[in-house]
Amino acid sequence: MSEFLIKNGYVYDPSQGINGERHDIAVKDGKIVESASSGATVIDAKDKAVMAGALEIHAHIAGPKVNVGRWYRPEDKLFHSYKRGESTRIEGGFSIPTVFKTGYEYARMGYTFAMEAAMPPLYARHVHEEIHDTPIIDEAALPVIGNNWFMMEYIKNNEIENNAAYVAWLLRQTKGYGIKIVNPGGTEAWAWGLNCLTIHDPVPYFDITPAEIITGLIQTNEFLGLPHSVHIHQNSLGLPGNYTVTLDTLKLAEGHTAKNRFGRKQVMHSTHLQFHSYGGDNWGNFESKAREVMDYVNRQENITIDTGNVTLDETTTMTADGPFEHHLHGLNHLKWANVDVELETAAGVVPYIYSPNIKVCGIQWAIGLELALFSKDPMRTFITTDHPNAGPFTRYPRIVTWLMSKKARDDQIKAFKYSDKVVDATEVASIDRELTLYEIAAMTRAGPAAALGLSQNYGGLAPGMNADIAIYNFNDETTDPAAIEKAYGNVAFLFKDGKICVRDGVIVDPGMKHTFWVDVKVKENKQVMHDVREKFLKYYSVNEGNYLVPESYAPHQHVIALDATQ
Amino acid sequence: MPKVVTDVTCPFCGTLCDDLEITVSDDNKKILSVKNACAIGAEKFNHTKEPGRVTHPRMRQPDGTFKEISYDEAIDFTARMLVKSRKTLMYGWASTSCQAMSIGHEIAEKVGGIVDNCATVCHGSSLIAIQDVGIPSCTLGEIKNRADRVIFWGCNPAHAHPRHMSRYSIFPRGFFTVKGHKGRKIYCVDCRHTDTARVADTFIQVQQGYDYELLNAFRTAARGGPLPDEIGGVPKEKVYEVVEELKTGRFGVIFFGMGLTHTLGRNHNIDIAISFTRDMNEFTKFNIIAMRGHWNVTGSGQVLSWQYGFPYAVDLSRLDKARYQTGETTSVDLLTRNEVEACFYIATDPGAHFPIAAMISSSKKPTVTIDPHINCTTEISDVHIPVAMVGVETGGCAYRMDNVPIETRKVVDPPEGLLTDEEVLTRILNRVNQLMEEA
Amino acid sequence: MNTVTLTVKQQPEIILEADCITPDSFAGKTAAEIEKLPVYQGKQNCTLGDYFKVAGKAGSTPAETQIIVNGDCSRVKYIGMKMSAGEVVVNSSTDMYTGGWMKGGKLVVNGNVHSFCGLGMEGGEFIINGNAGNFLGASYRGDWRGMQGGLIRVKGNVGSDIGTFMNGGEMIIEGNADIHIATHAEGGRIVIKGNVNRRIGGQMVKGEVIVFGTVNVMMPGFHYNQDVELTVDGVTAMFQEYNGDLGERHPKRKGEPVYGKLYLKK
Amino acid sequence: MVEKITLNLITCRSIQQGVGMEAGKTSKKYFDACSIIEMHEDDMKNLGILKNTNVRVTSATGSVVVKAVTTRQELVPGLAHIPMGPWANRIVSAYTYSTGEPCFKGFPVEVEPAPSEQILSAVDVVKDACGLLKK
Repeated sequence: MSEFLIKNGYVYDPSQGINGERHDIAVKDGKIVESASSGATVIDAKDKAVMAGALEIHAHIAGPKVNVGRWYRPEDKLFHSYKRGESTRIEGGFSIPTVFKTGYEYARMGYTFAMEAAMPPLYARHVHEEIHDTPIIDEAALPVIGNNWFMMEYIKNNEIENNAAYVAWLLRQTKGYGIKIVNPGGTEAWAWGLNCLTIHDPVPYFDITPAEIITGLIQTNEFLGLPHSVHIHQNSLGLPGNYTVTLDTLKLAEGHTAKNRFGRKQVMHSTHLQFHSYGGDNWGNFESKAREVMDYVNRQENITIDTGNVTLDETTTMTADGPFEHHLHGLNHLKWANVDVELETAAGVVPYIYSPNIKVCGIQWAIGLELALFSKDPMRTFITTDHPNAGPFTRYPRIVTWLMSKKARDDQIKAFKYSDKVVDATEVASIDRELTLYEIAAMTRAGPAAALGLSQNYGGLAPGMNADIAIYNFNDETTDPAAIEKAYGNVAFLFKDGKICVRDGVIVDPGMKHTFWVDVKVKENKQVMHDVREKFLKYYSVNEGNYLVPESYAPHQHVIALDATQ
Repeated sequence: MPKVVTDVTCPFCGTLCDDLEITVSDDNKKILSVKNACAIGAEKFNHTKEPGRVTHPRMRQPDGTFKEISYDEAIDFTARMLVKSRKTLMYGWASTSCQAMSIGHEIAEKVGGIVDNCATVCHGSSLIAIQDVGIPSCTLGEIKNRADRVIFWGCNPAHAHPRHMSRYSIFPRGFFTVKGHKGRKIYCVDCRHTDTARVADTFIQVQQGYDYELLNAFRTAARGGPLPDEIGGVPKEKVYEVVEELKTGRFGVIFFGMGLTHTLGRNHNIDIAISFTRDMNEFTKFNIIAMRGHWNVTGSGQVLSWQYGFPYAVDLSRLDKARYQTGETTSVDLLTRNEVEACFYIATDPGAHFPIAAMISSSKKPTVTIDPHINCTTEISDVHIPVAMVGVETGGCAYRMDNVPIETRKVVDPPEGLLTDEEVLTRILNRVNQLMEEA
Repeated sequence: MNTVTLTVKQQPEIILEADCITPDSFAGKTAAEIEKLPVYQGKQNCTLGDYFKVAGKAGSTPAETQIIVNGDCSRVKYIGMKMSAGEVVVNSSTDMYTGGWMKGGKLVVNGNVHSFCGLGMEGGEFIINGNAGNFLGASYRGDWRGMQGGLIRVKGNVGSDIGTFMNGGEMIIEGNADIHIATHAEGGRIVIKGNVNRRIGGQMVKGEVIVFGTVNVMMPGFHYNQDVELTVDGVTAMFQEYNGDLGERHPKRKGEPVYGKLYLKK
Repeated sequence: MVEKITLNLITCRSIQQGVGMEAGKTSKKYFDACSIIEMHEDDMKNLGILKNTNVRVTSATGSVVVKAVTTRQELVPGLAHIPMGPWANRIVSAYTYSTGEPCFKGFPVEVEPAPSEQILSAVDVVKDACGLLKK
C-alpha cells in the first residue's frame, strides 16, 4: 500500500488538542504513522485545513423508508440526475439521494463514516443491501428497539438481563450497532392509530410508559457495555411546547453512568434536538426554547446531542415516528406513506417544504443553529440535519458556514419574509459567536467518534489511527461565507483507509467501505431463546430461520466483539 | 440419505412463503418432496425434474430452427448487441435475485439500457398511484396480529396467492386476533363472484370498470355526503352500511390486485383506494397493501430505487442520467412506439404476457432472452441463454409484497454445466467492458 | 424579432430528443452555432444540424427570437421545453413533452401533439391546432404541482388525464376528452367544448371544469348545487353547477368549505 | 340464438394458469388452463354453443381461437374471461393511456362459434402473430 506525507497543513484535531498548528501527517498501510519514509508521496497542504474524516452520527440513508422516499418521489430526481467523472455511477435525487450519490457526496464533504439511524429489524437485510451498494463511506445501522414487543415485556417485568440477552441476539441477527429509540411507546400506540405524547402516557395494552422504556434501555445498554449509548428520538417530536417533554426525557439520564471499554462517557444521545426544543402552544406563538434545553445539556455531562439543522429546502421527512408523519400530512396534505412493522416499529414518509417565506420554518432554522451556538461543549454537540428530515446532508457546507459566520446568518435572516417575527421568537440574531474550525472538528469528528465509541481509531489524527483524512481549501483565516461553503463541500483530498478517494471534489477511487456491527457475547439464556422461538412461531410472518442477515451482506465487516458474560 | 431443507422460500408469488420443507436426494440432484407449498409452488419445485430441460444456449437460425451454441458465443453475441444498440430494452428481473439485478443495472448503465420490470404490466399502476398520494401500509404480520376488517378489492388470492389467506389475512390467529377468522369481517369487492368472494362475509359485486366511482362513493359516504341511488351497480344503502362497519373496526386493511390496476383509469383506481384508506385513519387504523404478483418484482423495484430512484421503467439510455416516465419508458410503450433498437429479456416471459403488438415489434429486433426454460419469448428471440432456477437451484435476496426482504435458498444443484443469472450477467458485463475498451 | 427556420432534413432512426429547440437556447446564436446544439438518439450524441437545416439568426434575447419548424417532427421530443419567452411555430405534429415546463412565450403546433405536453406548465400560451395526447398540462409523476399558469388551447380532441394536479392557468379543449379530467386539481380552469367520457373532477379540491357537451358517467361525489349563467370563451349560456368532489378534503374560506366546481351546459 | 355476441372481456390469473406456467409454457397443463374463454351459461345459450366448443374471439386488436368453458369464478352475463397468457394477449390492446399498463381488463370482444378451427399452442400463437410460424 502506498505511503503519503501531508505537509504544511493547518491541523485541527480536538482529540489531541491540536488547534490549527502546522503539522505533517504521515500515512502508511491505511494508518496514520509517526513519520514517512523518503519514498512517500508528498501532498502539499499549505494554507489548507487538515482534519480527520468526519463522522455522521445520525442520518437516514439506507433502508426501507429511505427507499420509499426515493421511489415515491420521482419528482425529486426530475432534472436532478447526472454523472460526474469516468469511474462513478449515475447519481440522482436531491433530498433523498441514491446510494451512489450518498456515498460520493459524503466523501466530497470529507465524511468517511455514516450511521444509518433507524433500521427496522425485520428489514435489516434491506438496510444492509443498500449499505453494501453505498460507495466509499463506512457505515453502521442502529436497530430501532423503542417499541419492540420483547423489550416492552422484559422491561415491564424489570428483566434487564433478559432484555440485554435479547438485544445482543437482535444485534447479531440484524448486524446492528446499538440501541435506537424512536418515540418510545408512541409508535406501538400508532399501530392502533394512537400516540404517547409525554413520557408518562401509558402504551396501549403493554402497560408500560415511555419513561420506563427509556430507563430500561439505558440500563440494558450499560449492562451490555455497547460502544454507543442509547440513541433517542424523543416523544412529542415537532410539536409546539415540546421542550418540557424533552427536559423530562433528558433528566432520565441523571444518575446513570456509562460502563464500557471504549471511553464513551454519555449514557444518552438525544438526536435532532431542534425538533424537540419548541416553545409556545400553537404555531401562532411558536418560539425557540433552545436556550432552556442547552442550559440543561451543558450542565448534564452524561448526555450528547445532535442538532437537526433546518436547511430551508424542499425535502422528504421520514421517521419511525409513525404518528408524527400522519400529523404532518394533516398539516401539508402532501403524500403520506406509512409502514407499520410487526412486533417492532413503524415508519412514515411525507415531503415537506421548509420555506423561507414561512415564519415557523425560519424559527426552526434559528433553533437548530442556536443549539450549536449555545453549546459549551462541542465534544458533546454534533451537527446533523437529521437527513433528510430537516434538510439533505448535502447542505452541511451551508450549515457550517452559518455556524462560522455571523454575516452568513444575518444575510439569511434578512432574506426571510417574516424576519422580525423570526427574530422575536428566537435569539439567533443576538448571538455573535462564530464557531472555529477547531470547534467544527469537535462537532463533526472527535465528538461523534467518542460518542459512538470509535475514538480509538476514528475522528482523530494520532499515529495508529485509521488514515481517514480530509483536507480542505480553507483555514481559520477564511471569512467569506461563499468560500467556506465551497471548500467544505469539495475536499481538496479525502483519504479513506490511507487511499486517496477524492481529489479536488472529484471521486477518483471507489474506496473500500466497511460495515460496522456489534457482536456481544452474553450468558446462555434459555428464557429469551424460548421467547424468540414462540414469537416467531405465533406472531411473526417470517420464519426465525430467515431472520438473520448473513455476513455476506456486510462488506469488509468491522465487527466490534464484546463480552457481557461477566 | 435424503435431506430435508427447511425455511425454504417459495419463488412463485409475492406472498413469498418461507416455511417450505423440501426433501432432496443425497446427491443434491433431485427434489423428492415438497411440504407446505401451494399447488403452484409445488409445481415449480417439481418442474425441475421434468425431462427435456435446455442446458445449452441456443441461437435461432435463418430457417427458424435453433442451434446449440456455447455460453461464450451467446455472451459475445449479447454483449455486441448491447454495445451496438443505441437504446435497448432490458426487461424482466422479477424472477431473479437482487444480486443479479445489480449486475444487470451495471450493464444497463454502460450500454444505455432501459431497465423495466414486470410491474410495467402488473402493479405499475399502483406504483404511480403511490407516487401521487403515498400509501399507509404495514407488514403482513400486522394483519395477522391486529386486523379485524379485511377487504379484498379486485383481487383473487384464492387463485393468485393461494396461501395468503391462511398465512396472513383471513384464518391465522395472531396476538390481538386470538379468534382468527371469527374475529374478522371479510369483504370482497369484485366484478366476478370468485373463490375469494366465497369466503367473504360480504360480497359487493361492482360493475366491471366502476371501481373508481364506487371508491369515490365510499369516500363521500365516509364524510357523510349525499350519494346517487346506485353506483356501479351497488345501491347507496350498501355503501353507507359497509363504510359504517369499517369505521367500527379497530384495524382495517384493503388488499387490492389487478382488478384495479388493469381496468379503466388504472393508477387512479389505486390512488382513490389509497385516499379512502387515508380518510379511514381519521376514524380508526387502516392500511392498504398491493398484492404483488411475481415473487421478486418488488425486489427489482427496490434495487432500482436505491440505485436510481425509480421503481421500474428506468431509462439509462442517455448514459449520464437516469430518467423515468411511465407511458414513455415503459416496455409496452417503447416497443409499440419502436423506440428501442434491441431487446434483452431476463427472468420473465413477455411473449406470454405482453399484448401481441408489443411482441410483434420485439420480434423484428435483435433479441436475447435469459430464462431457465423454453417459453413464448425464447422462441422468438435470436439467442436463448438457459440458466439455473433462482430460488431452487441457486439462492439470493427477494422482497415480499410488503417489501420485507427474505433470502431464497438453493435447494438442489442445477443440471450439469448450467450457469446462474449472476454468472451469465457478470460475464456479459465483462465482455461489454472489453468491447468498449477495444472501441 | 428575428426568425430562425428549422427544416427537417433527415428523419431520426429511433427518436430524437431535442430540448434545445427553444428561443432560450437559440437566443444570441447564429445559424452555425445553432446547428451545433446537442440532440440525442439514445446514447448517440448528435447535433441539431445533423437532422435540421438551420436558416436565419436568433434574436439577442429569447423574447426577440422566433423559431419556425418545418418538416415532420412527429418523432421529435421536447420541442419548446422550459421556454420562457419568444415564439415557436411547428408546422407538423410533434412527439412527447412539447411545451413541457413552459414558462412564457408562445408555442404553436400546427398538427397533433403526443402525451405529456405542457407538463407542469407555468406560463405562456400553447396552441395546438390538432389533437393532443394524454397528460396534457398534468404534473410530472409524483409531483403535486401540475399546470400552474398560462393557457393551453387545443382545436381538436384530447386523451385522458388532462390537468392532473392542476393548480392554475386555463385549458380550452374545443373537441372531446376521454377520462380523468382535472383529477386532484386545486385550482385553474378547464373548458371542454365537446363531450367527455368519464371521471371528471375525481379527487378535485378546488378549480373549475366547464363542459359544453355530454358526460357519459358522472362522479358520485359531485352534487348539484344550482343553475348559473356563465360567459365562457365568448359564449354566454346557462350551466348546471355541481360541487365536488365531496369525497375529498376541502379548504375553508370564512368558515365555508370551498369546493371544486363542475359546470354542465344545459 | 345469434351468430356472434359482444361481451366485455377481462383477463386474470387463475390457479390452473399458475400451475400451468410452472409446469412450462409448452406443457399441456398450461395449454388447458389458458387457451379458454370463460363465459356465462346464458351467453353460451344465446350463442347456441355447448361447453368445450371452440370459438373465435375478436377485438379491435386481433383475433384468437379458444375453447368456451364455464367457471366457478362466476361471471355475470355479458362478462367473459380469458386467463392471462398468449391467447388472451392476441386480443389485448397495447394502448396504455400513457401509463405503461395495457388494456388487460374491460374491452369489447365479439365471440362466434368456430368448432372446426384449431387452437394454436402457446408458442405458436405468438409466432403466428410475429410471422414466424412455418405454415
